[in-house]
Amino acid sequence: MATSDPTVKTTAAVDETGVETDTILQTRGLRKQFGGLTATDDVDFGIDEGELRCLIGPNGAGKSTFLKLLTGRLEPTAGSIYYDGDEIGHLPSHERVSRGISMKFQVPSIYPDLSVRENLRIPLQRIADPDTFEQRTRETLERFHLEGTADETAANLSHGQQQRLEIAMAMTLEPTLMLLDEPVAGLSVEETAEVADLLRTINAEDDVAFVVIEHDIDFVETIADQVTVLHDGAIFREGSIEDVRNDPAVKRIYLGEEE
Amino acid sequence: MSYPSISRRRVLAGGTAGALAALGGCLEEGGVVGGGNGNGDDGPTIGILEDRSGEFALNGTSKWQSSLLAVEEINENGGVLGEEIEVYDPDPQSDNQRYQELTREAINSEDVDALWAGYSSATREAIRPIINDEEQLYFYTTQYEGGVCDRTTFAMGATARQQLGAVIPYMIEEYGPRIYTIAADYNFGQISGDWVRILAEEHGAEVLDEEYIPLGETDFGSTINNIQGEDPDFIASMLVGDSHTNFYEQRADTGLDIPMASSTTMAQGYEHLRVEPPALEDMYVGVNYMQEIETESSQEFVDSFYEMFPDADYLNQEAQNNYFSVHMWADAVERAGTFDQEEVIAELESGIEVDAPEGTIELDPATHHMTHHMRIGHADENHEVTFDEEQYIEPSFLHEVGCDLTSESEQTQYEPEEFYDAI
Amino acid sequence: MSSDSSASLAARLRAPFEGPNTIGNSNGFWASFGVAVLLLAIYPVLFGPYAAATSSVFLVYALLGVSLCFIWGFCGILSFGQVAFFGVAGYTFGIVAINLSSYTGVTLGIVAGIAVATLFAALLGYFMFYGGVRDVYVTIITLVVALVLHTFLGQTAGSEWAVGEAALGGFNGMVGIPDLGVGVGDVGITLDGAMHYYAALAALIATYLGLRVLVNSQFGYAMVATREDEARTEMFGYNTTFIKFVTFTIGGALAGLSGVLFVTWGNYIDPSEFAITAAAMPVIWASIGGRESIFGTIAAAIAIQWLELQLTGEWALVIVGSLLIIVMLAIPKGIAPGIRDLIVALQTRRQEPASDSPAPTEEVSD
Amino acid sequence: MALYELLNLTFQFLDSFAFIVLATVGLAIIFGMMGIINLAHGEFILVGAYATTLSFNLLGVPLVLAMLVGIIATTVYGIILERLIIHRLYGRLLDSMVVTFGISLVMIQLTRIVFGNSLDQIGTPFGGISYGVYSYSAYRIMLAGAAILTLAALYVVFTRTTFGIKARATIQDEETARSMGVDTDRMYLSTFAIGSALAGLTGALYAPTITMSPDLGANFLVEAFVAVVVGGPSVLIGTSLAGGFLGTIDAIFTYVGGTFIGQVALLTAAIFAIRFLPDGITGLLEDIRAKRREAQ
Amino acid sequence: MLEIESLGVSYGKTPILRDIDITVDDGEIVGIMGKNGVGKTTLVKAVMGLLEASDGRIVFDGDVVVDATEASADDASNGVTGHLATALGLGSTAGTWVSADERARRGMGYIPQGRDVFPELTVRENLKMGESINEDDDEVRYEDVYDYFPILEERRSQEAGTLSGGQQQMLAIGRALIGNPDLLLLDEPSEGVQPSIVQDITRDLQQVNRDLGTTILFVEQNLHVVQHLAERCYAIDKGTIVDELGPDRMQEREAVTEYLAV
Repeated sequence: MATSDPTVKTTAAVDETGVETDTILQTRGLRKQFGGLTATDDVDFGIDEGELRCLIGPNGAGKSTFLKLLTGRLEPTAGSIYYDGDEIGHLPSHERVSRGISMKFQVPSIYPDLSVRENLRIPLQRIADPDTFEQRTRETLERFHLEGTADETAANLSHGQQQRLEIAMAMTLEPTLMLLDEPVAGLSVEETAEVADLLRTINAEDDVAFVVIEHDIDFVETIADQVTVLHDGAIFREGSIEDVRNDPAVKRIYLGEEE
Repeated sequence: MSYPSISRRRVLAGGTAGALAALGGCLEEGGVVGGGNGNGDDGPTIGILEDRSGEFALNGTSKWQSSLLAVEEINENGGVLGEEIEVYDPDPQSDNQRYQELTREAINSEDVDALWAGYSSATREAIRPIINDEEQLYFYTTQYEGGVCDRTTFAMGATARQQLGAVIPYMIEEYGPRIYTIAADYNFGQISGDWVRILAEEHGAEVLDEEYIPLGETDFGSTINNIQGEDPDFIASMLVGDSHTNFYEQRADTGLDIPMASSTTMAQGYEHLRVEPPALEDMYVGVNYMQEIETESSQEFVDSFYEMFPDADYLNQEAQNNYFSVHMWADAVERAGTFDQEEVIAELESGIEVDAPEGTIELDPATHHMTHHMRIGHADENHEVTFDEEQYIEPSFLHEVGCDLTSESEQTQYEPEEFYDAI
Repeated sequence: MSSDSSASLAARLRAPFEGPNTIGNSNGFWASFGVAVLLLAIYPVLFGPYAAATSSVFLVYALLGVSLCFIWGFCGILSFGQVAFFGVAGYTFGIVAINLSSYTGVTLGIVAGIAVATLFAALLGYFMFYGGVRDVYVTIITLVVALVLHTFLGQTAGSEWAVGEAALGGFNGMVGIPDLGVGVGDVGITLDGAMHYYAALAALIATYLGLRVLVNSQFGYAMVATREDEARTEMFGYNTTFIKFVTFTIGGALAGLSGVLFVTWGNYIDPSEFAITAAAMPVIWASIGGRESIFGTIAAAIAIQWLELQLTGEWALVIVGSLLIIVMLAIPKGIAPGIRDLIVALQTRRQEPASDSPAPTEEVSD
Repeated sequence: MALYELLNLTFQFLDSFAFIVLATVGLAIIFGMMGIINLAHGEFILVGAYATTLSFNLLGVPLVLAMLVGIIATTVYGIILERLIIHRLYGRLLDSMVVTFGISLVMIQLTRIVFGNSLDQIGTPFGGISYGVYSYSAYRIMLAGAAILTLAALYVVFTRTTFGIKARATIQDEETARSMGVDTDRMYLSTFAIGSALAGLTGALYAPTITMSPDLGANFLVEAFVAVVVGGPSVLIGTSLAGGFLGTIDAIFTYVGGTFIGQVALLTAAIFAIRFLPDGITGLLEDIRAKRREAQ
Repeated sequence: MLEIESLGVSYGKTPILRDIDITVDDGEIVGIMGKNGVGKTTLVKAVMGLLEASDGRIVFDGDVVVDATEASADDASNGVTGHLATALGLGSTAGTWVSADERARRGMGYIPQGRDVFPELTVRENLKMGESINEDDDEVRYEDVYDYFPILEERRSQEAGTLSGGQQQMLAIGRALIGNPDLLLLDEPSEGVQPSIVQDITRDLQQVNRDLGTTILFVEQNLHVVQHLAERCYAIDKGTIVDELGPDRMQEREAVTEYLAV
């Protein structure tokens, strides 16, 4: 199936349903309107298994709306979403999660009044046997550099720890696709590097595909090969980070003049 | 009502564990610390549960006050059987659950020798299972729909049949046979509506339409339009409570000047004093007592009442019923020579007579109701009340349906629809 | 048996009842719980069966309070209409038990009362939660449902409003409701007076312990997660709508159970059970006791109802109302969580003897 | 005859509309703008009604002046209560419900202790309008006019005056408003005072038509709550539309089936309205507006 | 214009800021840079009066607006009775304390983080909010704001919540300017705004400073804004001032990035 926008590169083979075979997620003509405002306009977006894709674009480009359509927080006005070969565009959020899509919000939305242990238990108890909770909690805390925080109230963690806890919680569900909304917003240089490292490790070791919305172009450069630029609700450019960065049109609408 | 296979007094039936039996047995004897069942050395206590707050405070307060007046008079004259009467009188706050709790408290902890309790029928019904279960001597003093035939209950108020029986025929004669009934939408109102129809039939009149208004309704615009559409000779109004009082104001306001017959206004909630005249102009109400009655016995009562409670709002019909029934009970105790409730009941059932403010009246032994002097109170455009006619009316309905508590102890409420074709 | 192993046995016994979702997981708590149960159990022996019969209703109210505490404190759903399920169960029990006047009837009445309340809660919950109604709007719908029942049952006075032998009775209420009992045909046990008290106590304790297990189970965590952040919880694959629906239904069932116990206590029910004043009471108990503490709610329900009964004069309602205002302003989370915080604060202070600034006691007065 | 019956229905509608709007508007301001669920709203109305009646009966002032006294008394009362209690409850929606329930209990009983079980009622002015065999209270129809005027005045205050803009800004973002030089404490106080004044107005206007007893507030509370919720987040438009919608339902069903049917229909309509319009009528309105914009 | 002397701020018992000393002269543009979570927002809010200081003094335009040097941080917030007293609103504040609204009337303008416009007020009503501080002073009126930001005139009767992020930031600045403040406080003006707009906003602020002589104090972690806007800059870390950079060092990328998240 040909995409309407010639700049979209479709590299993968296409099976008889029109969905690319090694593609884990594919949208077709996805559109969302709020009254007169078209927030997402006929988006055909695909991501392969194990890919790490960044989604950038100016404010109001429809990034968050697009992500919400993927998670099921919003119902699309038109179009469809295929995940692992199935149309999931009208499934409620929790069923999409059960199928392997995980999400991390923009603001760290852990449960601030619960302890770290309880926070982890909430996703953990969905997949694991109660006897293994203790051990798996320990392992998770280690992996995400949160040792010694198990009994802290989550609100008392530092900003970076909260971000990591949230990623840890999302990862506990053993997803195949993870959607991250500005995972390093407001983090320090070291913390940002740590998160970048973490994402790359997870991506490599667990074979999880990522869609990352991000503002920090330097961060994007460190983690992603392929970048999709959204503008006015539609896909504006797609390509490698260098191509996009050097594209004059992208500069004009988004990046601004480099000093 | 309660099914025969389970006796209330028996805690255990069928084969149950011995431990429970032992516990039950122990409990039947009363507790270790207190709350015993025996009538110890305490003096006689009567329970006066009358509302001084909540929805029915307006009606309940003077009931409570006149009961205290009666008790004070008795105690000043040396008490009953030489003992001063004590009063257990918490405020039930017009709350039926509270009534239930307080009734149990009165019977079980305070060990009252007689109980006066409640204004509304709903309250009476709420505590009735407890009264009947505990076989407590109980005086219900509100004018009511009638029909209660319980072994230990004495209904002191006039019944719908007595009140409407006085006023409806009078109105048919004075104004004509076309009646429009408006009544509160619950048992009291509906049974009263039934009585209006029965009385209309008996006197060759006709009920054009009936409207039952939910309790708490304040807007009568559509009701007044409906009445105007039918244009009856008079309105039979059995509205109840503060919200319904708005009807009279709205009636005057819209200029609806059809006369009204009632069993519920003025004598209980003194609407003629509270509502700006002429809202109750041409209101005729069947009553056994109002403080405006100018007999000597009435005026004496009014004087001593306001002497004791100078700030009281009004002395209503029910307050008079409380007052005479406390005296009547004391009299019965004196005659029986004991506070034992069974013997006092037997004494009351011997056909006791009492000099009430409304006049000398007698208790009907078979039905535990009073024969009353029924008057028709009429409010003029200035809300001055005059009384046109006086009849001495028996509680005949329960006789007709065969309630005879002297021969058969029952716990029943009879309703007119079971006995009349007019319904 | 060494004291170690008995301690671990106790710990194992306690384990399912404990967790971060309940207040009171210490030895001290369980000891005072035991004392409370013991005191309640010997109360009829100490004060006599009549006192017990009078007090039984406090336990019934406590159970009603628990039904709200469970859904509000643990899942964040404030229902102002728990009395709707309470009342519906009461009327249903009355209808069944009056019509089938035997032990079978009473037993079926209990089952039917709870079942109808549960079903009603399930229907209402489905209607609301699957329709996207949330937060304060749930509160108001449930209140309006109670008020509709109030209006409706208030006018069921006529004989046309009878189900078999059982007249609904309108504003006067339904009379002649039999006592609590269990059995078949003529063989069974009647639970009235002090026995009603024990039945209510047993139901309350069982409910309390059962709910402690539930809120510390996986479902309990899901409830708490839903309360804390619904959107987030959905992102962990939980069907929060379903969780709220189930929680609300369980709450309805518990309110139904207390409704059955209530009508068998007074042998009577009337529409005032659905009025706004009655509807407010569970909310008040849970607020004062602490909505996140089942134990606190129970204690508050019993204490407030007992206090109301003791206050007999015209100032009673003024005092009760003022207490409500003062407690809510001084201890917003309620008394039980307040006490927990206080204990934690005291313990922390003991562990840090350095910061031993004596608590000033006079400063409150201005 | 048919014309007369249509008039009956119209008057009943105006009557219901006025009642619902006036019962609701004070509650709606306090709930919608300040996040306080005031279960003592009925008792604020009580203050207005009692102050009006007492000043009319005892001081013998003209009715209009007595009503003014009623409004002022309620406003002052609201201000005192806000300073003592309510200002501690901002942001605590559900707690505010419990506390105001306590306030309501105290107020009813204190009124009873101080003023007894009833007050003598003021007569309704103006008499009736007659048409055919029918007539309707002129005063109660006039109340519909008062309701509309009240809504219009509020609309002007909240959208056309600096005060209104400041008040709305404070409710949206208190901190930023403060940094813009707005004394936000005073804004909350003023908004609460306006809500109280409106409750007082309702009490004053209905004083000549209702029985004066300490629990008269209960007559208003249910309709007020239902209308607030059905109205939705946009307070003024919501209140007007809810008044119109619920007034129509009440009038028609009362006309067809009597007062009981009217009451049940009102409450049932409310439940369905909340279920199918979770954001109230104004939520629906915004959707429609958005759709129309889309179509253009 | 502004002197901050050994200012300290705590949340409960946790100190957020300690010993902050900052001076801003008339007409200056001063930046405070630091990473996330070091206390930048707390500092701006404390200056504006949205947070209470636990220690130190703030002098604005010659008047003391905060003097908490004598007040002890833990007099009312300690102990059970203290808790109760706080719950009942009986806590007391010692020393001098000028409320935020009064500071605004005395000439502080504030642009909060995250473009906190009033979303349900129209653009015009948002501006009116700013104007209401300084009603008798018409030096800057709507026309001037519209001159800076023509887009706002175009959208004046639209609800502010429907504007884009950049437009909201312009509105927030315009709203502050219309009150003609002597000192403008900005909390991370670049946050959540796309890079091209950040450049515009930087330019506009410099323009305002030149045209109206408005003193500007801002906190920021965006390198571009810090380097291009500030004449002088403080670095803040872990709740305290760790460095002060003059115009020369401001131009060295390394000197600046040391304290930033870039």
